[in-house]
Amino acid sequence: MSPELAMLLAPLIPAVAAVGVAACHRAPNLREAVTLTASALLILCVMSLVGPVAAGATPVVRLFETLPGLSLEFRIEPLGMLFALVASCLWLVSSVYSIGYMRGNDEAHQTRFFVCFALAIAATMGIALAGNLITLFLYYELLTLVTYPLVTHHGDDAARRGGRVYLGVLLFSSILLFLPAVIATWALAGTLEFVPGGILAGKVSGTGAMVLLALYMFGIGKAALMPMHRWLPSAMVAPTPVSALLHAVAVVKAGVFTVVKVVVYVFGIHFDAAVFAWLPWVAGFTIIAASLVALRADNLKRRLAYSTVSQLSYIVLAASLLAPLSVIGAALHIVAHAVGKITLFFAAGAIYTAAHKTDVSQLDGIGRRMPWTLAAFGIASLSMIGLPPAVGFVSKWYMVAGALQAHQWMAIAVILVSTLLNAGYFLPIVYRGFFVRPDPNEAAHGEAPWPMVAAMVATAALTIGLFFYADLPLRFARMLVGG
Amino acid sequence: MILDHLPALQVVLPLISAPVIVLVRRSRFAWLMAVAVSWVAAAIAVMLAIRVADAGVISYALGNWQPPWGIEYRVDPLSAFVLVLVAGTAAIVAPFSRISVVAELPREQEYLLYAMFCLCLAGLLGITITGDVFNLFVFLEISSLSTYVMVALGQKRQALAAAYRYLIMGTIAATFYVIGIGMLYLMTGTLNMADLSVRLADVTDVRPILAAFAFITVGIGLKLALFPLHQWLPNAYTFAPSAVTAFLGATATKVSIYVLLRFYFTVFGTTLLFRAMPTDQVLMLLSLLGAVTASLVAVFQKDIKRMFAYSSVGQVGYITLGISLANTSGLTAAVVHLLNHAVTKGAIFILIAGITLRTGGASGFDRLKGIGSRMPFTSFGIVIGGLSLIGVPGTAGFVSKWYLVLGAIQRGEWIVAAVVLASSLIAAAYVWKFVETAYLTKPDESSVKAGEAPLPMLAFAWFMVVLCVFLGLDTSLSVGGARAAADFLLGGLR
Amino acid sequence: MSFASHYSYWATIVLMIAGLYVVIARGNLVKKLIGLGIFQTSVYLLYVAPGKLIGGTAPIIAEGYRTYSNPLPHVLILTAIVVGVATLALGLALVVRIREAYDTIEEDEILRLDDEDGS
Amino acid sequence: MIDALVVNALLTMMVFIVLVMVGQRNLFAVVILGGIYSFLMATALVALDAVDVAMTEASVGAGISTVLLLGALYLTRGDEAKPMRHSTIPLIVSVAVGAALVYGSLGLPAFSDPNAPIQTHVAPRYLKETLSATGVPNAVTSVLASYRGYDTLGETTVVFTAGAGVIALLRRRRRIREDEER
Amino acid sequence: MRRDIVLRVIAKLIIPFMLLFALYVQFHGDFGPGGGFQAGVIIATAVIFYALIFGLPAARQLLPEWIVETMVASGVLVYAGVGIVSLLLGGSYLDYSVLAHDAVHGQERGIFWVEVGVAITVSGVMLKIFYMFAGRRRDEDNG
Repeated sequence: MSPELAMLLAPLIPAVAAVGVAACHRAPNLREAVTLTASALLILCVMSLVGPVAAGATPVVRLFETLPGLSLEFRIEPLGMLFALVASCLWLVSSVYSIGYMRGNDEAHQTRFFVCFALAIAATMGIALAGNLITLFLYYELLTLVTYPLVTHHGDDAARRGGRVYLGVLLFSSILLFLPAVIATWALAGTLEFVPGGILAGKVSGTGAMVLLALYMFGIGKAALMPMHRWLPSAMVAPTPVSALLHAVAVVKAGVFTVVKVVVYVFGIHFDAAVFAWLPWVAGFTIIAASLVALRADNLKRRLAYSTVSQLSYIVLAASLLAPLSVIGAALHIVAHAVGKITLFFAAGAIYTAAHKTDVSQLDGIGRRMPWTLAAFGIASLSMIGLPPAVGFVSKWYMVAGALQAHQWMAIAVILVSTLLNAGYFLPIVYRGFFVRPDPNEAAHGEAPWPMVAAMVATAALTIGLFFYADLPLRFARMLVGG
Repeated sequence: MILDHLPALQVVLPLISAPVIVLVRRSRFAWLMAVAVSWVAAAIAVMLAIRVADAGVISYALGNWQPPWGIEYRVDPLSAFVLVLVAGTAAIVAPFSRISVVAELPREQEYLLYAMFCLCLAGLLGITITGDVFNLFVFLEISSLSTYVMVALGQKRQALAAAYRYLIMGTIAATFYVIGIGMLYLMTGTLNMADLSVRLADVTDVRPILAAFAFITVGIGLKLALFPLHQWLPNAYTFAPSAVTAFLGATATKVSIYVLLRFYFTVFGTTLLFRAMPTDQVLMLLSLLGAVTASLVAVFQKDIKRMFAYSSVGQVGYITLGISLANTSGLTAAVVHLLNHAVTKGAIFILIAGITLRTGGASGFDRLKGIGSRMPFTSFGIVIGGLSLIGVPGTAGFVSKWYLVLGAIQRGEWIVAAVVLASSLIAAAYVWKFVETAYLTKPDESSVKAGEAPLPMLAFAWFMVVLCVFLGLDTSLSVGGARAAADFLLGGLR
Repeated sequence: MSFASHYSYWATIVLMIAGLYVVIARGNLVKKLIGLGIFQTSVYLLYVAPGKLIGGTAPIIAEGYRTYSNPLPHVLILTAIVVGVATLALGLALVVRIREAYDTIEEDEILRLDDEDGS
Repeated sequence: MIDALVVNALLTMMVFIVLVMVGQRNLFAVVILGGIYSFLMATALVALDAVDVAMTEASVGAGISTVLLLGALYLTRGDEAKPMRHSTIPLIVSVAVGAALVYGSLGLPAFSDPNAPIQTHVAPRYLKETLSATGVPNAVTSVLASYRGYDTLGETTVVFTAGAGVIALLRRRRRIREDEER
Repeated sequence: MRRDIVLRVIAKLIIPFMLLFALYVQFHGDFGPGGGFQAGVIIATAVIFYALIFGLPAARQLLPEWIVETMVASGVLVYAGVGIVSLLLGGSYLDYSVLAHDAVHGQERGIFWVEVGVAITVSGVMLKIFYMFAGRRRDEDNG
């Protein structure tokens, strides 16, 4: 398979799968088979790209001219490769998990769920492979829209409210801030291609550049830089697999991916550092503030949501330092956080399915009944905190190294403090689950359905595995900064 | 040989078909005639557009009297663009119209509605193609009178009041226009647009010209529903028969905007107006006010037809905003949005026609609860159309908004760019009102029970929905045509 | 320019304003149409009066005359008159129907009834 | 000069009649006044050499329009107009329109100026060649039917539109059924 | 009013003259004031006059609705048809010069026919509108 064909197929496979799923709405087993087959195919398809990209190729596919001089275009480069790999692998895992979850909880509208899930993956692939900013923006907005039905899946008042905030914040930021930034970039640079070294270099400077940067950073609302983070906790009304999708695979990763893309390919890492000087402070503030909120949240999903907000800002922080090592750290953290956070959500969903519990304070002794679940949760927590032997350690290591390289003492302080805070809100859950005695009056229950446990174990294993075999992601991350 | 007479046939064929329909007085024949004529007109329009693209401006002297003594038909890139738009919309609306006309009108009135439809089409095409300012007035009246009748044929009694109001406003508008061209005529002695633009440059006393400009702007502004002259529009669109709303929503205001463009850039020339008067600032302000307030009002409507009618007023604001920017990007945005909005609104109003067919004429939101599962294709089509109104990338509306914002940024009008984008968020608010009603509200006993709209209707509507997405992805034709028209208009200044 | 040379314009303008005022200010639907008629009719003068030449005759070519008034405004205004009566006929037909549907031809009353219908 | 005086006198009378019409509340009286206004207009048009227009205005304005209005009054039984609504905004609008008109009129050519553009451009050719090119001595007829014949086609279509529109609006369903059965 | 014998006699005397006058206006329009539009209005007025004196049913018998409605449409067709004929004879739309061997003669012929078209439509429409308005109250009263 030629790389060009693979790039065309990557967004197409999930889209076709969505049609297939819709067609099979009367036969649930067949429907699930379609999803699983498509996700397996997608992994093969993305894998076939690894070789050429690792060899330094950047194949291009140009579809049609959307605006004069601006085509809908796919072009794969190391960062996109990394993102596509993560998203495609996690689609398979989360599909398995979702099947267990949706059936275990007797959810309604399952077909619609899987259709939108597949479409979200299609949009994510589009983002990962986008060859220019306009293509990226198109898929970015598409992702917002196709995930809306997932967020409002339950269709009740709470879902409607959550959906409004979700859509409101994401549309507000992207239309009012991100889009003018894109148009201004086009007006300034005359191109929107992703060029190593950036397209804005020498085109804009000083206050103008700072405003443009701010438009991008706050406009990419999916990266959840405060105050654009409000959609994330609101989206928690969705079923847990959706939260996993939003937080680990598609939406937030699309956000930080776009941030890194913009920093590396639009501004360029050799851009005037003074323009970026304010950004670490905002990101640092977000990290600390979100961690503090997480610390106080009793609802498990809410705690995870704020943890996500804080983790995303690590990536923004690292990217904003413009140091090669920290950018590598940012790229790695996309992967690390993805596998870690999806495990955490899987665990939260498993607990809800098996024990119908949603709050941290209810989790006394849960580890005795659901050892696999809580073990996976523990491993993922380590990754979030940044301790070995989990992959989170690797990415944090690079970030700190980058901060040292750039003499950003504030960034180092933020990372250290937040590590403590992370430990502060994750470890008590693990402790409570394994070591506090459960309430004896509770109904007995075991693990969640096997597909869920299997998916969770797989991602937990990946979290550890990537610590020991970090070569591949590291290779791509290094290529990103021309190393 | 016949190809040389295409400009005349473009208008005359629909014009002749109306009396033929009245002679025959059979509703099925009338419908077939309307369909045939609109398809032929669309084919002629496309042929004309191709010829203009190949060989430049076409001038056709009616009665073989050379302009400025006789009446001239003139097809240039802009008018060709609008001709295709109008005739194309008619060709799409006419075939399915029978379904909703049969349901909404008494049998004896059906053939008259088709006659009016043909007259309206002839009028709109005549306005677009003519190169004579007084001939424009005549065809303006043909299209206006037929429109009043079509609106009045709506089912509810409010249709009558809406038609009356439209008649009063429309006649004031036309009279303003006549006053304006009267002054131009007194100062130049000619009625031919091309001749006018030449002779206006030599006029020394500009006071009558400025007054004429003001009268023409207000007159046409009334017709195109420029804020705050838009009051006739919402009721007219809401209570007209559904097929009529679909046709008018896509074409009527667009043709008026074309007239405005024609006068601003061909007849007057920006040198005279944009220097002598703060036209651009005034128009810009009104456009922005219109875009924002109309969209806000739309959010609070209880009736979906009315909501999208107000949305039309807001969208017209974008187009006039593009005109007021008076640079290539802005004009391109204006012209391309003529098409993009026509396609979008055409699709939406056809789908709403499908809904009212099933509800027996009602279009209140309380009847639409849970319609997403009852009429999935209809609802989803409206959602896609709505996304285009918001300007989501991948839809036609995005392309227009892109050029509009680009034009504003190129002029350094950052606030304008911000307001445009903010108003599209308001559009999101009213579109989402439909989404929540259709998908996130449980149906109750008042909501519609019936199933999907008839297939032909869906087919034509979805053709436009797909077109709406296509025009958002591949813009070589739409933006290409609009760009040519914009360059032509701006080139006409030098 | 003198007062006399522009008197015809200004008389015309007064007629226009009066007509327009009746259209906007009056609530009776028939009276509105009458006002509209005055407004339209006054425009005739704007076109025809300047076409007149002192000492000229109607533009019908005949022996013994050399100066003719301008025929073009006459043609235009003929069209305008026809348009005016066509509009009036339609407007009155609408008024008749409105009267049957609402049992009134006062605009305020109609607006009130529309509100009751809950449009 | 006599022409100008006649015209101006007629115009002044028309202004008076219209002002009376504005204040008058009896619709019947207004319609009759409207008829008189049209007659004065027709007379003024004769004085302005526009005989064709005058003839049309007399038959349409004073004739058809009056008949139509009376018919409509009869059908609507609308004999009494309500008191005026508060009329500041309409007044402001009308005066603003008037101001724009006056401003524009200041630059218009003077009455009966033989060098005005309308007397020197386009129109002279009609007068010069109407007989030789169309064989019709009445320049109004030749311009109407030939030079600008297309306008007149449009005009006829406008009349047709109004006719068909009135049929559409006023036709009774019941009677038409019978028509079709016949 | 219908029983007033004087009126009836006068009407019977006047109406032919009105029609004659209409024809004069129609065909003398080339040389003096007048033309299709004015002639059409006069023809309609004559019939309306007839209807006022002898009653609407009598007028409807004289000139039935379907004829009037046909007139409404056919006048426009005559006018537009002249244009089509000139197209077919190789000229521009409404170029009368091609209607006869000699251009001036063609012009005269064209002007004649379009004026006829105007007269037919105008008289038809005016009559139709009158019938519609006059017939309305009667229908309402009948039920």
